[in-house]
Amino acid sequence: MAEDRIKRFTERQKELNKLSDEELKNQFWQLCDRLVEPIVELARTHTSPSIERSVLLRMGIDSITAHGVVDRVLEAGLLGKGAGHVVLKVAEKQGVNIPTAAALINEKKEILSELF
Amino acid sequence: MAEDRIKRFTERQKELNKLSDEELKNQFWQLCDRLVEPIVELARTHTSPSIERSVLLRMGIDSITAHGVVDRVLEAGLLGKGAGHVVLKVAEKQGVNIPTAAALINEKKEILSELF
Amino acid sequence: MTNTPEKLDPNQKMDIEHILEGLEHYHPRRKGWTWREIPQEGVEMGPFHYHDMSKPLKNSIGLPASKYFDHIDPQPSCVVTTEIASGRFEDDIRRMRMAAWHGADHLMVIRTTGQSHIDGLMEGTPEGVGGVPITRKQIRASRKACDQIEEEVGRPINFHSYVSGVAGPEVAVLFAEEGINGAHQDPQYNVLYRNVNMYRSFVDAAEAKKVMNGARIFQIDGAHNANATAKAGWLVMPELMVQHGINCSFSVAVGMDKDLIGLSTVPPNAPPAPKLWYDLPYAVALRDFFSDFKMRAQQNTRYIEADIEEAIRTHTIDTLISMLTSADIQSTITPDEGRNVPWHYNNIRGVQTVKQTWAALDGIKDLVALKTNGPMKEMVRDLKVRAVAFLEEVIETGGYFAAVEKGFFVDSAKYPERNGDGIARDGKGGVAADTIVERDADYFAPVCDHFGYNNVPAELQRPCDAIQGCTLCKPEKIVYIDELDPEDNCEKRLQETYPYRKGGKIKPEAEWAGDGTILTQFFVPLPEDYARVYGVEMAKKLGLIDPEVINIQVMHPAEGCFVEVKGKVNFELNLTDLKIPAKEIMLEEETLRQVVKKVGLTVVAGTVGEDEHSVGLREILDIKHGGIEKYGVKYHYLGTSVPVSKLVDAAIETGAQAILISTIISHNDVHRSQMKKLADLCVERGVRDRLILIAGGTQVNAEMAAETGLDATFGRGTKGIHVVNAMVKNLQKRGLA
Amino acid sequence: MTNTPEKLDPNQKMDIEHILEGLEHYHPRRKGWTWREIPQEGVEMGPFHYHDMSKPLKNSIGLPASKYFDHIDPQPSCVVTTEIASGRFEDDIRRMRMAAWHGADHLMVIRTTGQSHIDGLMEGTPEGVGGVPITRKQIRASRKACDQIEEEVGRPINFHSYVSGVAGPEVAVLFAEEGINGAHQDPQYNVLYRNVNMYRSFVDAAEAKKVMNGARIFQIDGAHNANATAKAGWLVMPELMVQHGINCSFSVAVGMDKDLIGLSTVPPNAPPAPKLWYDLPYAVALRDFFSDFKMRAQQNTRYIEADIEEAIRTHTIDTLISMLTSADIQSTITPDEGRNVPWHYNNIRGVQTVKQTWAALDGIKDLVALKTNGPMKEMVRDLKVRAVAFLEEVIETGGYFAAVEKGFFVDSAKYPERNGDGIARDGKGGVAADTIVERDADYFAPVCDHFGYNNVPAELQRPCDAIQGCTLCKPEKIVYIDELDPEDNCEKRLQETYPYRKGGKIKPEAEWAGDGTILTQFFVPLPEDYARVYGVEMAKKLGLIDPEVINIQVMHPAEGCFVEVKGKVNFELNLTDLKIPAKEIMLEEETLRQVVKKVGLTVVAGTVGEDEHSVGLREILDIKHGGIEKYGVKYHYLGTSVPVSKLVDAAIETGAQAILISTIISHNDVHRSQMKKLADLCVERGVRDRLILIAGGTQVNAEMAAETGLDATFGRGTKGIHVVNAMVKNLQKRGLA
Repeated sequence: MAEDRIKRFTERQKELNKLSDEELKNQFWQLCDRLVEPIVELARTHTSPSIERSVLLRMGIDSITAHGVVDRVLEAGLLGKGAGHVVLKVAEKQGVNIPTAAALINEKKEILSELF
Repeated sequence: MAEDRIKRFTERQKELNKLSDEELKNQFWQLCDRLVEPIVELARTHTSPSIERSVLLRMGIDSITAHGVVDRVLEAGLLGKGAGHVVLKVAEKQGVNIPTAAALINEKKEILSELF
Repeated sequence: MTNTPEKLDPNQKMDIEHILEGLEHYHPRRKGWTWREIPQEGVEMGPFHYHDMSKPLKNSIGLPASKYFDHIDPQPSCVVTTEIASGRFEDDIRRMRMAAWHGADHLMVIRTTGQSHIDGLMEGTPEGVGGVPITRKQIRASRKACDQIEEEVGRPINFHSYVSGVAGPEVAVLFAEEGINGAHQDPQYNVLYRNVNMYRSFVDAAEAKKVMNGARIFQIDGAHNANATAKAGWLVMPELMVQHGINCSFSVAVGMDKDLIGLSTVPPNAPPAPKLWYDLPYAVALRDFFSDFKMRAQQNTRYIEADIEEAIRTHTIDTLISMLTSADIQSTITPDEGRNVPWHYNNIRGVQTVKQTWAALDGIKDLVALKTNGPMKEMVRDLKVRAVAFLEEVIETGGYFAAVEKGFFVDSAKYPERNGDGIARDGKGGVAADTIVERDADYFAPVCDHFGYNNVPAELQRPCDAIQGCTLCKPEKIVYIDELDPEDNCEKRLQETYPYRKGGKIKPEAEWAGDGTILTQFFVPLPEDYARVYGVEMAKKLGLIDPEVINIQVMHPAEGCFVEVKGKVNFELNLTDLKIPAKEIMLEEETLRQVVKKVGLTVVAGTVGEDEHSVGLREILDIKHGGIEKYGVKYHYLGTSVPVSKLVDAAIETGAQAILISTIISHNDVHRSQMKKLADLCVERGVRDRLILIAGGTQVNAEMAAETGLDATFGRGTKGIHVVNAMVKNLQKRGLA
Repeated sequence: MTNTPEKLDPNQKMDIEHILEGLEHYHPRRKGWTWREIPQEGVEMGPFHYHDMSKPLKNSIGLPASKYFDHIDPQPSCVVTTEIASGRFEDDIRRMRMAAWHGADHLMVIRTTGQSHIDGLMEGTPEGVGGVPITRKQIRASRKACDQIEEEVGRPINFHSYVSGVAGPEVAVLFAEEGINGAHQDPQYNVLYRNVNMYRSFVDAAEAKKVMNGARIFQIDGAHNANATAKAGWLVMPELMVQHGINCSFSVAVGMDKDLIGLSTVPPNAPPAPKLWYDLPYAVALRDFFSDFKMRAQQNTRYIEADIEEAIRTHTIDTLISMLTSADIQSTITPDEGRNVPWHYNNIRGVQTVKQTWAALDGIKDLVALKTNGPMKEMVRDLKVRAVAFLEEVIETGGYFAAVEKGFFVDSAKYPERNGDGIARDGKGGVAADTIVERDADYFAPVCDHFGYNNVPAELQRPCDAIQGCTLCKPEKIVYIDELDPEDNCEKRLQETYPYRKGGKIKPEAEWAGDGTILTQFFVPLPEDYARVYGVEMAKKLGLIDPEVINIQVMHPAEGCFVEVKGKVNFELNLTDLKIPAKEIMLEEETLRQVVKKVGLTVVAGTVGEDEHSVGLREILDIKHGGIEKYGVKYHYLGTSVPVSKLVDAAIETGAQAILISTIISHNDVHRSQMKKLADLCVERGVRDRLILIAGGTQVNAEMAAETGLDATFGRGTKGIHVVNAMVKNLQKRGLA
């Protein structure tokens, strides 16, 4: 295996040495871009507890409440909707403001049922 | 005066800028050699108490005795002969070795009269 | 709201308690990164023209030698970083002020150990370990202090922290809200060095970077950790280029502007290795490939031992490499990092290393050129080829995640060789594994600077219109939490350190106010094992608490060792017990000239004690150096190595009213004996009452006048006017003027 | 007579008393200067190839960081100088040995102040001031010691002193007789800085140089004093070239070989000034003009203040300039020269600055090139033109002596400008004025190496045949004088210091054996004037005698200062009172392997305490780093930041016999608490007796095992075998192997 890798490298080296400095540089960046493409797609289509908490922070919810809310939302299997989305829905449904809605979610999680 | 010097320098500068690096370097060394020539001649034709003491040291005379001898020789106006020369003469005249001759000179300076 | 910061008085300590007041209402007055102002025409300072400097500071402290050059303090064109990590942010703040005065404008606060594994934000100001807990309160207080400090020194300060770990997006939002100017962000760092799950790390990073970009926070990557960790740092260069490339491409792909993206790059090697031979080609290769991005040049830590001087030499060379290539930011490493948590004054030493080297080598690119052929060309090209080949193999292997699982990274061998000691991580493992969730078709996040799929209702202009504005648009919506722990917080700690900050009690400090830590250095004629024991015993004899040998250098296996021992003093002094010599009140220049003229003041001067150093005395005498001549004083300069008796004779002959002697030699106290001799001789000759006797020299101080029987004695930094002032006052005292 | 020096034992102090025995019969075994051996193919050391290094030493001490590189100690291709000036030659000798071990092979002994005005030779070993009296006894003892030291380190040592003042010719003869290898000789120095009569100075110089040449003594000139004395050192460069030129031409004219003639050149400028901008063109111009001569590159002293670090940075840059141009000899300045007489360990620091910079920049000329156009070209040419114009004006003025009388030299302005502060000397004045005598026609000096007119009898082959050989041909004729002063001599001093050298009493030392001097460094949160007073008070509280503040750096006008205070300890310790931890006797590798095999030794390992630094532990574990694996030990590596409990669980599961933890973090003693935690937990789980518990880390030491309840603890520099050794011994102790 190790031998193969070194052999493989020597071939690559031979090929790459044919490139000009400019071409080599372009090659470097094309490969980097190709490498991150699938990762960016993963990020585009997924979210995480931290991302959702960061959304709630931006909605004016304190860090402690935000933490609880995201845990509730996760338990309720609603993270895919967006925790901010959930709080917004609750706020509308209950006719309260965002912080209050967040607090409510922490108090009684039933509030999350039949939201969507 | 100051103005003149600066003016004089500017002229020199103009002249020197015509020289190649190599010529400038040669010029530097020619001037240095010219400068030291008279000094070297001064040194060639003169001696000093230290030089004469250094001669006596090389003749195997200790530093303290050598110091005394040169003082005696100087008083006797014989430094121009060379202190070593003087000691040598005394040694021959008295039939003693060099160190003894040096010691004798310090003991009785009359010994220096009518040496030359 | 706008908030012009309160003005600091350079002669007053910062009032930490006062800074903490009203924090709940504080909001940053500025967001985003600031570069230094660089006059295109260069900078004129003192007698010099500088080619590569930025606008000078309003208030600063120059290098010690600046006294020879009108106290100029040229400021490098690059931003200069210092890393601050006392563990108590209230101590960090004072240190920031010191660092800013010495030329730092990028202040990095290290996080407390383990914060990166905390799944959420921390609040309050608990004490940290190896850094401080990064919290809203800590940031606000620090940023508020920076606002005041930047006004004091006259240059914007970039305040910096870390967006990494499992709470990246929240931390990024916190930083955006609180006006942090720069931050580390590199998902690879989380994966390789913090063992955060790889998928989670990258998904979070996309959001964090988007938020940072929105607040114009400058990003620094984490590749430098690879050579801090590799056994043979100088071999991992191809991989370093790959790590930089991945973070750059990823950052750009998620919407970060290139001018906000910086590479954290360290010259990987250090002497006795042939550093330049490895580090210069690498620096060139890196700058070729990454010409679109900024360079944050860091100094080497991998091979820094306990010796301060060795660290400083290596860091001087690191700075040389930056100047031979380029650096947008020059970071500094405290030279004591190899032996303890950075101490106050070592932050300053680190900054001075850059400031001094930058001045010394100003314009180097106009004087020397990098060779573009020979070994240089070959080595540069070879590094690039290996980096590209590395990438090709990663892709062949199935992409980045697959490569990480196979331990491609942080292997200590030079690619393609492998030592098999790379850091392999499992996609299913690590902190916060299996925590990312796919977004539904109706996923919605009603906030700005959000990355990725977002089903924003069509009628909304901005996503946060759904909530009438997010905190990034309406700072007043930010919720401030003060403290969570009633015991572990800065107010409690400030009460403890109050005596040493405001209570008139004095203790030295190295890390924290009042910790009492000092360092002793000495040579002892013992072999190493004995010297180590002696060091501790000696420190105990001196009464130091917790003595610890922090450095030993063998001077010779048998002849002895140089030893450094730290310890804490077991006493505190009262400010009121310190007797400060009264500051000399200078007479008006005009008065001086009048008296001098009236009495026709004449002095006799010379250097004594077989001392040929005439430059100091000449500066005191000559008009062109602002000497006493400038004030009308006539002088007879007798030259160097003048016998004291000759000076007295001359004074009597010429009817001079004063004798000035100068000597810098202090071996066996010859300076003192010469001074005494002068006084005694004048008494002996019965002229003491007629003559004013003054001595000066580098080893002389004001107190020596009394003990040697002279009228006045002067040390370093004395100017002609001080001497004239002393003579005139003396004449007046004697009723002679 | 031949004399192979006695062999020194690196583990024994040099026996000064023994060196003094039989001096009357000692003669140097070698005369003349020695350059370093430079392998043309370069030097291979550890993993590196060096381009510009000399043959390695047999015994030496590398830089602290050399431990990362197989302890290599590459030696620069240039000769490296250190200046030694304790004032007591018996202390100088010990310092020479230390310096040689750190890479110095050119040892300069500074003369006692004023010796240059003594009209004759000094004898014996009286105590000196700022240096030692240069005498036959002092030279013999020192050269004899150097013979032994050079055998010990494996490289010839060049012993150096000064041929100047009014006894030049005698001193030159003394040096030739006693095997001094290098010396300063420059008649201009006598005239300008020692105020020796100008005619006497040059007449003597001719003789001295002739004698030096005969003994192959390498000559260094004195021009560097001009920029040590000039107010603006960076302006006097044209004059410096003239001074160098005059001494070179004069030396050649009186018969000195060019390869024995060196220029003493100092980069005149220092930061914060743009040093390189002035110093590099000057270095190039000088080397262009003086291509036939050797370069002795000295480091800058003119702008060195009390700060050690600042001096070291500037001297690192000075060394860079030498490497960018050339240096046959690289001299070093002790970084403490700006604040006190050089201390032992600062000689070493100076040498390390060159050694470290030379290694760091090895091969720099293959990587960068000096620009030959633009400002570089212009500045180089301008300096040369000014130098030549200077010479032209001197000649126009009537020659050298006339120019000196008019104060042409050491003027602080840039030629042709004048500040009028040059040093003017009167041909009729100065020390030893009017003492030269014209030689008569029958002048005769019956000795070798005599300069000038000599009326040698025709029948003699050599002048000294007249006396059957002079001392230069017959060393046995040399008359040795021991001591003249029964009180002021080294034997008396050695009696006083006996307790500290051989009597089992221990005191630190900085200048002299047993002087008790130590240095304290600390930060105190006070403004400068208070900090200065506090420094002295604190030192008194510590019981230090004669405390003196030798450096203060303001960190911020109000926040505080860095302070350095020197003082003398008021106590001595007894060697017998020092309890030295017994050196661990290592078991045979074979034994280790057998036991490991027998018990199938397995360990569980990881870093603890939120510590991500895995490199140290990996090196202890991995076979490829010579870790425990190499001796057959199996290990389970659990990674970084592992909870202690997890390690214990794993040990129980896997049936491992030992747990290895590593932590470098020591803030708030987390390292200690983690170790205690491990011990306690094992007791709690009832597995303490089954498990060997070991901890390591940079801040850990052997003593911590006892205090934390572990079986063994290891600090810096630990290798796998140490850990295996500890485990095996422990198993044996427990009867488990």
